[in-house]
Amino acid sequence: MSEQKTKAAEPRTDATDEPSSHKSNPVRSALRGSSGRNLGLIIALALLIVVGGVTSGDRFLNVENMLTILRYASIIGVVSIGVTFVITAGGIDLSVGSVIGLTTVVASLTSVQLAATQSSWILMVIVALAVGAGAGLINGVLIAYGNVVAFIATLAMLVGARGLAELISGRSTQIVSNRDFLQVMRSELLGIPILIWIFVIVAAAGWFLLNRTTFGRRTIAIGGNLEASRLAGIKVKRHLVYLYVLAGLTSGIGGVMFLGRTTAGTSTHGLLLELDVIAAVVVGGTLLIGGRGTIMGTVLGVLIFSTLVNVFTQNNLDTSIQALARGLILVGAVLLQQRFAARGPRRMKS
Amino acid sequence: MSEQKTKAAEPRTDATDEPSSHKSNPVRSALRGSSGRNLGLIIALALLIVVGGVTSGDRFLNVENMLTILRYASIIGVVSIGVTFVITAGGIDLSVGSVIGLTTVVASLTSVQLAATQSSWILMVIVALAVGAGAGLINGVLIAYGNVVAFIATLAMLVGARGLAELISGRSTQIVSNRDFLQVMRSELLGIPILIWIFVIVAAAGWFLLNRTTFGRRTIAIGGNLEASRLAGIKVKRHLVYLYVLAGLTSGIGGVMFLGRTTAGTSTHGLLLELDVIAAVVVGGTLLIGGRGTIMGTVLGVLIFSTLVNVFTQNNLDTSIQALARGLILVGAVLLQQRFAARGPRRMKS
Amino acid sequence: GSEDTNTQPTNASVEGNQAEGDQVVIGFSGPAADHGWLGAINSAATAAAEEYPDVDLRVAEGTNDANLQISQVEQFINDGVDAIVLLPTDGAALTPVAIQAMEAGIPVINVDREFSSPFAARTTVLGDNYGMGVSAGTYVCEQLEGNDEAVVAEIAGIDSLPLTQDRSKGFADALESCGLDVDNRVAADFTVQGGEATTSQLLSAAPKIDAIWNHDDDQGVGVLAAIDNAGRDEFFMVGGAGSANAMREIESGESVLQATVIYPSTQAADGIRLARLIVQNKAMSDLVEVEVPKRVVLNAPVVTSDNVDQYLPTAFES
Amino acid sequence: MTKQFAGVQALKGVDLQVLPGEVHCVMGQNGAGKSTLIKTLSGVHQPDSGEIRWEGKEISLAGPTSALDLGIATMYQELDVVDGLSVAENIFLGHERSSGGVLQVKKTNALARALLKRLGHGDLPPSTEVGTLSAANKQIVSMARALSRDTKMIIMDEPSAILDSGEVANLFRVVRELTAQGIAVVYISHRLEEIRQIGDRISVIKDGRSTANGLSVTDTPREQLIRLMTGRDVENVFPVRTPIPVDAPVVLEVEDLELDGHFERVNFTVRAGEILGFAGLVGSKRSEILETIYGARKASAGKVRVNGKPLRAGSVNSAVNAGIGLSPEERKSQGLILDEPIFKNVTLSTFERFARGGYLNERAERDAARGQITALELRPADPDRPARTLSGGNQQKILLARWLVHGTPVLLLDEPTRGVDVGARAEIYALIRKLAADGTAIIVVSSEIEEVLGLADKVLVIDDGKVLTQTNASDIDEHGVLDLVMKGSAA
Ligand SMILES: Nc1ncnc2c1ncn2[C@@H]1O[C@H](COP(=O)(O)OP(=O)(O)OP(=O)(O)O)[C@@H](O)[C@H]1O
Ligand SMILES: Nc1ncnc2c1ncn2[C@@H]1O[C@H](COP(=O)(O)OP(=O)(O)OP(=O)(O)O)[C@@H](O)[C@H]1O
Ligand SMILES: [Mg+2]
Ligand SMILES: [Mg+2]
Repeated sequence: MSEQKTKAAEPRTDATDEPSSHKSNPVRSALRGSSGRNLGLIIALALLIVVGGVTSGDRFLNVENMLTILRYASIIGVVSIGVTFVITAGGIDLSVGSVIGLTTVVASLTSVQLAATQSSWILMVIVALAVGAGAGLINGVLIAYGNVVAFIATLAMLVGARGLAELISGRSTQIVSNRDFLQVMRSELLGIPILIWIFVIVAAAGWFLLNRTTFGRRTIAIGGNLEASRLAGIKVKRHLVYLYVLAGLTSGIGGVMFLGRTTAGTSTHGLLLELDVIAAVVVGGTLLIGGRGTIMGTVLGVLIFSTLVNVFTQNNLDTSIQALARGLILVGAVLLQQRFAARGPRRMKS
Repeated sequence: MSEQKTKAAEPRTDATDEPSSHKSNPVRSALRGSSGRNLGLIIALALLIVVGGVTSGDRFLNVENMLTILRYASIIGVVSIGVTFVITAGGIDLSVGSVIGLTTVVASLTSVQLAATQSSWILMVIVALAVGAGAGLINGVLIAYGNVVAFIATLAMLVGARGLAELISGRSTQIVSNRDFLQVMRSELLGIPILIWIFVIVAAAGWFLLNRTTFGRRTIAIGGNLEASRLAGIKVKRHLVYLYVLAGLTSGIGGVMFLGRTTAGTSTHGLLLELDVIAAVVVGGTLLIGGRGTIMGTVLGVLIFSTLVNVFTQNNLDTSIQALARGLILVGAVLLQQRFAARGPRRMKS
Repeated sequence: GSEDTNTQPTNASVEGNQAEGDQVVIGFSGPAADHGWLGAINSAATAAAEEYPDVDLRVAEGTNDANLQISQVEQFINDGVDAIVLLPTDGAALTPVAIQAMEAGIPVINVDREFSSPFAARTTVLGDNYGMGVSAGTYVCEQLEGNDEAVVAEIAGIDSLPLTQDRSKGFADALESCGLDVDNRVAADFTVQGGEATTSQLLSAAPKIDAIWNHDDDQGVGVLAAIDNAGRDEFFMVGGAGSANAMREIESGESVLQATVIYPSTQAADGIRLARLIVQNKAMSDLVEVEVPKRVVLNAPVVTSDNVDQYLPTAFES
Repeated sequence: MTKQFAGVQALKGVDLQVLPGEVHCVMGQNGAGKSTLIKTLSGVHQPDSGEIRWEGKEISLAGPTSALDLGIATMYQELDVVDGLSVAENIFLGHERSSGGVLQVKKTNALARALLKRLGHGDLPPSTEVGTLSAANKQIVSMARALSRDTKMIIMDEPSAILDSGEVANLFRVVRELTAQGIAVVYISHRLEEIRQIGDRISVIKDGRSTANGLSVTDTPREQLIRLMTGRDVENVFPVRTPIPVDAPVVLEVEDLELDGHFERVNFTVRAGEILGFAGLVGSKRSEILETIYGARKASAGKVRVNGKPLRAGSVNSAVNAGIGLSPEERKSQGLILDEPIFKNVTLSTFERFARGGYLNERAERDAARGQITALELRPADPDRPARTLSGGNQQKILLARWLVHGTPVLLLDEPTRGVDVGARAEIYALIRKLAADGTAIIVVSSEIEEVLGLADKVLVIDDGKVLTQTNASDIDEHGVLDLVMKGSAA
């Protein structure tokens, strides 16, 4: 992708802004780089909210509607966190949408539901997570050990998992009948729906994992310079497998959320979700060539798209105009983010 | 993408195979590398054809059926050639499918058709090409001068162009009534339909452009090392714009072919075509990170997928199993190609 | 078997039509089964073929790409199948190749999305999309009678499909006749996820609703989930297509879903039966006509709790 | 501790024995196989035959991890840092300080700071992103990484190539500390003086074969070493300066050039046939000045003129068209397309010339490249070899060849002899001199002050983006330069 250019050329431009000030400012270094980018996203989000408020007034600016936006964002959000890791390491996962479909189908199979009723609804969750992780494992092994390009391996999984899901479900929609499961998935905690909590927890865990653990450091290192990481003694292949399993796992969680939210498992769940997910991750500021990843950015990216959809619906826009506007806003958000990415550090200095 | 790894690690393995044989053998150097890869693809294609022949016999192995495969391949093929250039330079174009839809809609507008009837059907072709090139120009300028990541810029175009096409056509299918145009598009030359000729010509021109001209050299150089190309005095930004215009132009040609083949213009033409196109290009052996591109590989990639679809239909497979099989074959083809890419040079030596 | 010596139309009877005739090879091609109704179309078509030992069905991979579908039909023509049942991704786009098949002497049965030329199909089997909208609108009018301020919402399917446009037009026309209009309209994509996602947004945008028409019962699973999630029940809902799930909801009497308008998922199955008859030179048994009619438009009846037990057995499990 | 080793393709039979606590220098021409040898020792490559013994036991190194586990740490020739991570994170990459997988940021930073201090770079903040550092500082980071491990042997592949004399002194201090602790150091360098200063024993490799093993540094004369490496005698002296004709026109004029945050008000002129040298410490912004002249960075003020015609600021193309060539500092990331053949790399800025109406004449291109390959004695001399497979010194020659084919009247050379062996170095010096004699105006930047002084006619002493002085090269010596710089920094 043409970020190569950006990568090769940009650091120098960035550098102009912070020459050789060798003092270690903790605040500055904590905010390092990403702050400026996130600022752009926050402004884009704020603009959207203002537009929503102006065009739809109270109908838009009320707690219920905010929860609607967040509920909608939660599934895409959870999966985006997993994919952020993969992309940060320089990979890609196109299969998350299909894998979600597959997990919902398998977890809502009559036999699984029966077993879950007899034991505990947790079983359905475990099945979904296992299917997701299993698909991720296949992706990871193909990519790391089979040397299949990630784009192709996960494209194959995209096609294959969807086919398998159709085959297993016989293309029919399987209704979830486990009342305990549905009740839990629809419950609230402190007035906030459980789906949103899951998103919050996964995002927080993802942030911690990426920024505060060796796992995260290695992920960034592999994305930044795979060969150097290998030379430094990192088991690169094994780590890549972990990453795709992680993405598969978040797809599994997404599948569970789908089951709870739609009360049904079907092979069409998650159709084209990968595009939304990748768009959110990239708009968030994670580099497609790897080496830089931001969970905060991804969360903001997801929120921007969800708010956008909400504003469109509030205004009863024609779907074609929605598509057109979405394209423009996508570009606009990235331009805005880039403006601030370039400016951010300079501001910090003063 | 994780080909970074491949790029960083693979060439070393390649190199061990041809240690210090310092003689410059023109045949060997002409075949170097890509031959091995193409060999893998040719074997994959041959295997498919054998499978088709064995399972469907004469129904598969007859001229009419081969022409059916080629006619189907031709549209994807033409667009894939354009996209091969973009990917070779390290970019990506996700918008080709949508742009095709847009070009068919604009070229089949009543006003355009009316004007075309009064002057010449060539007008419709020109309009389609102009719309395609225009969309490519927007992509290119955004990417090269706006510094928007190619993935996002063309994703925005994917969404936006489809919306615009729906808006312009009012979501209805516009019938092409220009008889001269339809007649030309359905004519044959030496017993071969014009659509296939267009594919052959575009592929040949693409091969020449990539391998024999300064334009191609620049494309490969930029994909190989953008910064080094810039420092060597190549006008990188301008060239990037040309590349996206080229991809847009091939989408325009694809649009014209769609119009001829379906006698209708609609915003749904080319839906998800980008996935087929990128898969064909990548399976063909063009590196997603840029720096290596092969037109022959792309053509073989397109033919493999088209033959696959044909064999599936011949064998009356359940559609879900088809999806599953397609995923497996996708991975298989890449593994095969990689095997031969590594072995190729060694064979050549003996 | 098309070179059967019996060129005279048979005087059709149910038994005669059921009786095994010459082997008939039928090619079937339809859009990708990316939503429940289309999945049901495929399953019903395969099931119909299995009923007859004399039918050999070839099913091409479902696709939304006109280019690929054309190629599939070309393959059927090359293979010299006896008939082609075609549910085109786009009626106009598949017209030329259908004409080509007809010219090659292969009868084409056009299902659901209509060709742009009368010469492209031997017989056309259509659901009544406009009629569906009218039925739904009429039912809504009846229920809301006297309430001129009523808020009516519509959850459409894929906006770019002519069938969605027809349904919406029928709905709007019917509402107009009783002085109502559509206040909020969203388009899902015929999938459960799309239904759920758009409906939760819709409910948020419209704090009070009196009636909803949802075009498709498969996306309806998601729509109902969203309504449940939001805890809303101040309105009633009318479905579309007529899935077994939806009918069970109606039967239960506890759901906001009070009615659904049938859009038969057995169209392709009908197409296959008709193709067999046409190839075997048989006619439809309860018609006096000696040939299969040129055009069959299926009715779009409204199913409510009153008549649901009548429709449930033939409803499709989406 | 013994190691015996023979036979990867690039190595046709190499023996090496390293003793604890010694500095063992490995020498050889570019492409002799030094880097390949050390890569086999650190588990990156697997030998095809031969054996490696470690503390008496035969071992096999499955990958970098097994070497690291044994206590063999390596600083590779190519910079092996990750740009997106901080200094401290890079240092502890692969063996992060953590408790239960959670990073101990404070501890990591403290340890990193201590390590950097030991390397004489206490001023480099551990939390800085490595991508913003200069190549020299990246080298420091890579060195700190090797030291951060609990090692018994450290391999350094040309660690000093991008360091200035002060840095090298630091490095030597650290090496002595290490050997005092009984740690073995394998040291690769092309600078013979360094080897004299630091080395205990020397092994020489020529064309993948050992030609000498464990020679004592003190007992082996310089000439013998050179002969062992090259098979001939090389006079490693700078070529005599040819006097520049008085009427030689000014080709390059730089007037009040500025780049915000980097350097200010740089003024000088270079005449045809003149060699101008930039002397200064690492980080003095010499590279930035060259890149700005070349248009790779957009000047915030000032003018550059070639033959009187002003260049468009920030346009490489305008500089190239006006006749400036730049051989950049980081040849891998800025100079070469590694997977393309040598000849295409050579003609990267001239291939248009070999085309008619856009149609490339590859034969002519290859011939032109071959001419330069022969002239520069580039090895292997196969124009179709991918640039990636060349040794570092030979890759450097490709960049020179590029501009020689172009024939620009102005050449900007940023570290032209980095990593180049003694033999080739002399050739490059002679070549630069010859180009000057033919009327090319040349600017040379090098971190070896001796090289700048020996090669250039005129010298600019630069410190932190300021030109301290401009003088004839014959009027100043190494101490003079260092004194100026020290004073400049103190002020
Ligand atoms: N990956 C590779 N593939 C093929 N040949 C290689 C590869 N790496 C090195 N070589 C070849 O092996 C030989 C030895 O290279 P090596 O890098 O070990 O030289 P070196 O002694 O380190 O040279 P320098 O002083 O220039 O660094 C050279 O001929 C080089 O072209
Ligand atoms: N890409 C960059 N981003 C940020 N700072 C940089 C970058 N490159 C160099 N610097 C900083 O600019 C200063 C000058 O570095 P530069 O490499 O240009 O110096 P130099 O005089 O050319 O030294 P050298 O001898 O290493 O070439 C250093 O302090 C370095 O930290
Ligand atoms: Mg080396
Ligand atoms: Mg420098």
